[in-house]
Amino acid sequence: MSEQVEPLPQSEAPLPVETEPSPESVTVCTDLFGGKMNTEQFKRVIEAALLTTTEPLPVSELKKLSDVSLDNHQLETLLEELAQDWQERGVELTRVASGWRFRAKPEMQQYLDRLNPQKPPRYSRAVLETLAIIAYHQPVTRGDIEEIRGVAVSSQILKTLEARGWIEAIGTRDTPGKPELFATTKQMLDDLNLRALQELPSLEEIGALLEQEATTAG
Amino acid sequence: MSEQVEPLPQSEAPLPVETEPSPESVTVCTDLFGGKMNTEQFKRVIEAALLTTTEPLPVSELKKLSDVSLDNHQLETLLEELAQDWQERGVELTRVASGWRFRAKPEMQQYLDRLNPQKPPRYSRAVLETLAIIAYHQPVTRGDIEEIRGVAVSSQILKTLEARGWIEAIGTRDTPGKPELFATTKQMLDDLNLRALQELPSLEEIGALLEQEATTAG
Amino acid sequence: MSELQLSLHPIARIHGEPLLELPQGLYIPPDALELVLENFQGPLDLLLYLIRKHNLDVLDIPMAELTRQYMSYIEMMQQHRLELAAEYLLMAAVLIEIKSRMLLPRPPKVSEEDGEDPRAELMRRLLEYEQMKQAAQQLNELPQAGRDFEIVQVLIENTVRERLPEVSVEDLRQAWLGLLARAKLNTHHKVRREQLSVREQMTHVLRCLQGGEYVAFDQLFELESGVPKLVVTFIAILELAKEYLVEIQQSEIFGSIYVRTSRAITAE
Repeated sequence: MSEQVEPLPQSEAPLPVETEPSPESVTVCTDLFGGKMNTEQFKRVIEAALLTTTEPLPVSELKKLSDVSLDNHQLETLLEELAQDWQERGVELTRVASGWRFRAKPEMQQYLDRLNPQKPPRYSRAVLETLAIIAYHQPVTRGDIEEIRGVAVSSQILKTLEARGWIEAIGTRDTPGKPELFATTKQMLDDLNLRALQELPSLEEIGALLEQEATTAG
Repeated sequence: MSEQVEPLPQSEAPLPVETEPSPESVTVCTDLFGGKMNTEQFKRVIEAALLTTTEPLPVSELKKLSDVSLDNHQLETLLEELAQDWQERGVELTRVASGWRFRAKPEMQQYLDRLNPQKPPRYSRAVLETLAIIAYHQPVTRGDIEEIRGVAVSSQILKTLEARGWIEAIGTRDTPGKPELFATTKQMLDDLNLRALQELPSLEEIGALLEQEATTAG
Repeated sequence: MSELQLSLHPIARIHGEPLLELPQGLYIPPDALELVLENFQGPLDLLLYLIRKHNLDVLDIPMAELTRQYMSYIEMMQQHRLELAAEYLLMAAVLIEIKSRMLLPRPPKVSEEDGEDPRAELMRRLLEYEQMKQAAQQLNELPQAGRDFEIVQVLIENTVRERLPEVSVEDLRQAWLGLLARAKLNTHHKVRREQLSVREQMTHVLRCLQGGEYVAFDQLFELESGVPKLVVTFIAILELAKEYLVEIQQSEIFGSIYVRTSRAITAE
């Protein structure tokens, strides 16, 4: 353990990440690191440092990783090579305002989401009731909804459902004010995994349930 | 070679990490993923997931990343291949008590310390001895620990270990006072990069070490 | 270096360090001695140190010698006004007791209990503690996350996609139940199961008429979807007319029937 003089074992087989190294960079770096560390080994160190830090690392910090003094240009050439090595992976090396850092590619998000199932947000009761009324009574106007709910329906609620693509105005009722008529969309059926509205629980069932409750309560 | 259907989009340059893929794994995975995702792509997904998570990921979690159902054996084969791909790097994929995770190799630490000179505090002998007694004699009560150490164990010591997530009370002993029983956690094994308690130095080894010391001292 | 070693390693491992010798002509800085004394983890630790330092056999402890050594350390600790845990004094009593028991002549008839070596319990404790002390050191030598190696963590930017609430059929059912429970609309809005398909079809017909133009009556029917669907469509159109949502026109007898969304003409 204690006799390790060299920072990294020299006897290793060529590192597998090594893409065709540009002759220039090799020359630069055998000079740079002398017998101590070759370019690939130094890349491994930078890589390890960047992979273990979520904060971006500025070039000035990364310089500390080298045993010899490097100028910014040399280091940036190395970083660009490293970014190149990673470009086919799910994680990429990017340069941001305060330095370099690895991040997951956006297209990985859909997979990574499966591992971090944050609790999805929920709609308020007002939104759900409005949706239920539109689903069961369509086409309905805002006035109809308000009559059934017994309270005013804020525009926000309708906007939320419209933005989601679950309801749409399909015409107007021919009464004063020409109120818009709302109906549910195919998208809503798709999202709730239904083939048709009839697959919603029938109101009769729901009514029976409620009556039952009322009689057992009485 | 020619019977491989098409494990990789042919237009792409070979991925830099790719070592010679075993023909077996290729066949398995063209079957597995059909047109959806090939082995290399799936490996990239697993890799991205493991790189972005500090907690070890158990195989059961990693399964969620696949669109087709995989058995543990198939997944573990892939993970071992992935670990193989990484073995020459500064970062390695290891299996610990609660799953798989990437870590920087300990030999990188001398470099990484330059970026982050703040070292976690070393534990006192009292803390370490308490930990050893819990690890090797678990489940134990505070009284048991005190009996072995021959001195009182301060609450601070137990709190330090609990705060680190290395020990936890797992019940009480059915004696007067119902003293709490302490055991070590998976987290402790993870932090020591171990898969199971059996990977701790065995007491026989420790015994041999002691004898050796006694004789050399004489 | 040596000071660092001292604070990191158990004292008993530093064999023959002059620093640890009793004051026999050699000057020990008082604070260094204090550091040494404070480093003992308790009486067992001190005893082990003495045993190892003086090359005594744990399995055959010369009690007189060990007790003498132990007492001199206790005195030294007291001189330095170190806070002496009660356990140290208790151990002193134990040692003296063992020593005196060993001086007593053994009873001729050796019953199992009486015959036991008075040192046996002490030996067992010393060995057990020494084992754990060594184990602690081995544990400390294992690489630790954060101290000896870093865990990889790559950023995930989660600004990518906003999560939307999910709604299930059950949610809608509950919402409806809530409405029913609150309101008196039981009788008012009783809708039959079949009527839901009528409602759906009403929406469908209205969508077809969205342009505001007249649409031929028969174009509203999808002949290929079967008789029940045709009936439902027909009822839907009648229902729409009843609710003044569409107007139906036929300009001549047996002529084509046209439907369009209603205009102001039908106002009551």
